[in-house]
Amino acid sequence: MSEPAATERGTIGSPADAAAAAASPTGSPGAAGEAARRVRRHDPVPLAAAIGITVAGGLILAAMNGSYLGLTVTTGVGYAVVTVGMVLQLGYAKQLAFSQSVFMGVGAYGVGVLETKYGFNSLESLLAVIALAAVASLLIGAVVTRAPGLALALATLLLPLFIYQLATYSSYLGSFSGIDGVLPFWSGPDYESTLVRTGLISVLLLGLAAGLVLRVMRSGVGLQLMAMAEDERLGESLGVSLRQRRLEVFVVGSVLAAVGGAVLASAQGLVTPDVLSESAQITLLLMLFVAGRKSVAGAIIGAIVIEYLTTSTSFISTNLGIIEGIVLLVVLLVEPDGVAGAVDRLLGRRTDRWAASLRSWSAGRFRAGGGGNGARNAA
Amino acid sequence: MSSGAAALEVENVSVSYGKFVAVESVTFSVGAGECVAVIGPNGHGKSSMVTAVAGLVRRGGTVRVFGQTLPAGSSRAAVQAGLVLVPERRHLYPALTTRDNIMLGSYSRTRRLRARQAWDDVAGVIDMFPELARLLDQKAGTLSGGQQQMVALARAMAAQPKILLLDEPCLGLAEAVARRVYDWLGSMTATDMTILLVEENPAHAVLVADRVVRMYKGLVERPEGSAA
Amino acid sequence: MPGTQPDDVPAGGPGTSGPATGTVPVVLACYDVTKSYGGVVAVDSVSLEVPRRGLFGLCGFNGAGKSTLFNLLAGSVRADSGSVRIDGRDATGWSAMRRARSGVARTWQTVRLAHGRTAVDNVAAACLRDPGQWMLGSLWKPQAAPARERAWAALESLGVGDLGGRLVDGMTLEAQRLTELARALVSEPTVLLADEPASGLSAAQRTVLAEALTAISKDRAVVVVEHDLDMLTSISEHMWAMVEGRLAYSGDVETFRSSPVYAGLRGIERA
Amino acid sequence: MSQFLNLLAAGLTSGAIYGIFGACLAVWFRVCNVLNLAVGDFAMLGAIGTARLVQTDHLPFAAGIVVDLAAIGLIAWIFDRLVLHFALDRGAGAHGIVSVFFYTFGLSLILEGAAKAIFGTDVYAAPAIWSGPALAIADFHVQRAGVLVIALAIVSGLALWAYLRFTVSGRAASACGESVLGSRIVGIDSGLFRRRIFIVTAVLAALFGIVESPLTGFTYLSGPTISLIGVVAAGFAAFRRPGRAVVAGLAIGVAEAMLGGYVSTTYNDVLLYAALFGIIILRPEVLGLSAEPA
Repeated sequence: MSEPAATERGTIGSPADAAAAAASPTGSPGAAGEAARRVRRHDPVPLAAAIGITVAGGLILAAMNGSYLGLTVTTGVGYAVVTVGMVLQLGYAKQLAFSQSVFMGVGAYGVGVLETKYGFNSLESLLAVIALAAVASLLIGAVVTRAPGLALALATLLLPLFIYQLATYSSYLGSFSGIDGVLPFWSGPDYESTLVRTGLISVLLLGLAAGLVLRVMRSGVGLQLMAMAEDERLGESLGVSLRQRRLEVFVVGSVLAAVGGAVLASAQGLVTPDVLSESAQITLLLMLFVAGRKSVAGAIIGAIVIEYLTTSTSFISTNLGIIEGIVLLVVLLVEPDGVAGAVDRLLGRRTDRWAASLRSWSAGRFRAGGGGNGARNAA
Repeated sequence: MSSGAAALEVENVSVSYGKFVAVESVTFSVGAGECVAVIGPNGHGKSSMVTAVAGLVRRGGTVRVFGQTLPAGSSRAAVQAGLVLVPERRHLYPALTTRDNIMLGSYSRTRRLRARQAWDDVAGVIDMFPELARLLDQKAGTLSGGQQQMVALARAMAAQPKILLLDEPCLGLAEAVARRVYDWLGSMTATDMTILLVEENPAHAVLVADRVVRMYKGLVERPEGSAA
Repeated sequence: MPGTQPDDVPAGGPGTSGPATGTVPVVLACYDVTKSYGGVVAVDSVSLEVPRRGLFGLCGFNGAGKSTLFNLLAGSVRADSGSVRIDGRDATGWSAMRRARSGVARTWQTVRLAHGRTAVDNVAAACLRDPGQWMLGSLWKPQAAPARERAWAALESLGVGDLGGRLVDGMTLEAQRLTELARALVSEPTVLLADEPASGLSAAQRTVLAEALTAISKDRAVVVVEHDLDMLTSISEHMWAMVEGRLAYSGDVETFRSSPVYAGLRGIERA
Repeated sequence: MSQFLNLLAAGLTSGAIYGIFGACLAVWFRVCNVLNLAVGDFAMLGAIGTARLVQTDHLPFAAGIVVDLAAIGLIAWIFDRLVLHFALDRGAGAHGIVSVFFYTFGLSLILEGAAKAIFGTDVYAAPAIWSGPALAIADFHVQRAGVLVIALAIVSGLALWAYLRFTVSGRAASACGESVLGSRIVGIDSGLFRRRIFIVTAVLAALFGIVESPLTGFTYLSGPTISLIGVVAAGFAAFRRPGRAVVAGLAIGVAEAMLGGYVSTTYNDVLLYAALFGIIILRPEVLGLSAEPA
């Protein structure tokens, strides 16, 4: 069966070959094909990432020795757990849900309430919060993920608005002042050591989160997510259960957001309604987009660096909005895959994005304006 | 067909997307009233060349219409000079009615404010495509592929072109519909319309073309004068 | 359209249209399916049966309802009335996902590939051994490596094994179409519904595609929608033709060539 | 009864604001498939800018309005030239669903940050255009500014609807959103339409901010919430129909007021948002987004 096609190989490659070969650092197609054909059975990346993050993060926090900077980094790690979940949810699966700040609040308020009102210890409360977030996101997700893309976005944009108000009205949740006295993950003899130990646990949680997300993205399920993110009807026709995958992605994103919230509360020792607010959601989105919405490493670095910049430098924290806005626009215009995309490009791992427009033109399929959504000129 | 003064002159036109050169340097001309077909395999720059001539993508080189040089990258100037493109895959406005789709063809020269009046100016176009008369109030997106192609042609005619550029007008059409398109094209060659036709299938092209230009790897391979 | 009364339809069975199946079992069938969009009837009580093996052509004018019929068969659109059977089971209420898992694969008129990914990843997405695996399960049984191996094999069987590691974005249209074909075949479907697979391809490329389609129809059913009647009639064993939402012809290729529907599609006036 | 009427008047006033923002969003989305999440911030700048020009810089009220609106038009123009032009005309940067939300989201952040830096965190209100006590008919009271807002909303909603419905220019604008290439081949400059309508809707939103501000006052943070309700109102009009967006906005406003009057003054917003959330999730078809693909 391969015989007839083999003789026609010349017509298959034709002119885009030149572009692909020029753009692709892997060199000649034949050699690249042979090399890539050796499918690796075991994927070491997720485990290596998990261990690497835990060890490197632990060493860094230990070196900071409970200083104010250490607190900032630990808080950043909390945000990073959330943004790592967002890489899977928004970046990879393209699920337009803006509910992460709400689940961050579930995590933070969850540990706060359980520890201050019901005497849970920090491990119990963390596990309880994970279970709570899983159940809550299953229930909410079962309803929410049925809605088509833009409706989901619209609905989840409203969610932070009224959950925030509910929290501020609720005396049970401490109204505007929130809940004080959240336990650290692992207390030590003094403040500094407590902070370092809590930081170590936080970094471990981040490592686990990153490993989990990488493992999912690089698995067969990840391939299914890739197909359905490109085109839901395509995914369906390949036997992907859209409902199941949407729900799973929503739950993973939400549970990681809750874990991140628990880290924040434990590091700071308190919860305020701010974690639930729109501005928290905005900060999360910035952390994700600036560093690269498809890159786990980018999301972690983005979260920690932005958290550091917003808390440590007075110039930036006073002019936060303008700077965030400008940075976001520059990133979107110049390098949509964020800093991680720029790094990839510098290292030559990314092909020229013009290859995409070339393909559109040569295949003559610039979007036929079906419905007009996203109808744009390919040039 | 007489090929007197050149209606369309294309000189050293090049198109690139980033590092990739889609059209290297193309030079040819089309005489007034002539019908020239550009043939060649897919992905060798035919569409890029013709969309560049129509001012839709950035290009290098010169395009002259009846001696007047067109500014690069301005489709509006091209339309006003009488150069109108019927693009591959038609690019209609699916949520607008057939009537509006055709009426907007006259956009660059209409001085009317109200859509109804602007329509009255171009209603005559429908005579050329009688099958569209009963579809005027239907949304263009709900039409069949063949009907959509007719709307695309009618929209181009509403612009009162002097030079018509057609990019793969029969792609994805049933054979009888393709025949209908080519019958219409044949009737247009009998007028003084200048036509530049991009066609992947040489058998179709020779039905109407006075002359064939072949593009290969972004270059015009060998301009040949073959009578149809 | 002259002479296309439903009476012209040679029926393969009572109330159905399909090749004289004999002992070959039917894998995919629809009975009296109807679908209308806002008053316009796209598919009008069409019945047909697809046997286990062979290549079957479906032709008709643009807007005759061919793509809608494919959507109804593959489950991406629900019929207003009528029933669909897959392997003898009633599949009328099945989702597109369930039909795909039951062996109905399809391609579309326009290329649908995940951008920025390699051909092999695109193909591998279609061939997980356990497509309904829970996301948690993918943590200890990731499935990706065996799926990629099958994807390489599928690409090689179509003679485009060297494309596997390349990004789909830079490929030619033909390479993209062959990647899509590999993706449709890699799940070992019992039926392949190919919607205008040759659209936009040159004559030489069509030949390659036609040979590939013929080869894969040796051990499964392949239904091809195509406007190129020369190509379609040369590779098909059986032809269906749709006119204005109805099945206007069902029969062998020779009879089709002399039928009024064929003349109409070719734009030939009948004597 | 009079309570009902008073609530209705209050609801229509805030609803008019939501509705007109929804209309501004819808008409622009129709042209370029981008949601203007900064529409509330333009209103905020209109109100605060005018208040500042009149109260601190002692400009005459009319001059203050003109200067302020001109400045806002200029901001919109600059944003379009610097960002949207490259993103949408030149094909640079992020594509697809990202461009629907995030460019204007960035603008919104910048405008809020700038307003905070320039005007501080105080509450501002522009002077009333039509000053005087509330109009009263028996027990029924309605603020003069409210009457102006409702009237202006209805007039501009009708104007936008008629523009799209009857004029060649309106059809051309719709064509841009349907197919950029399709509009360019007939000589429609899609970038020009996007820019013009962006500026017009920004200035319109600012005008509404000025007219409405005597009622509620504005701070630098007032923008996002109104934008969001505007997005929801536009959402109920499939993001494309300004006339329907005004109606949806009025309905949301009335619902909010009624919830506040008859159910709970504390939880009225919570209930409103929850109800909108429920409608969107449970009956997404009311949005008119999920049309069957052709």
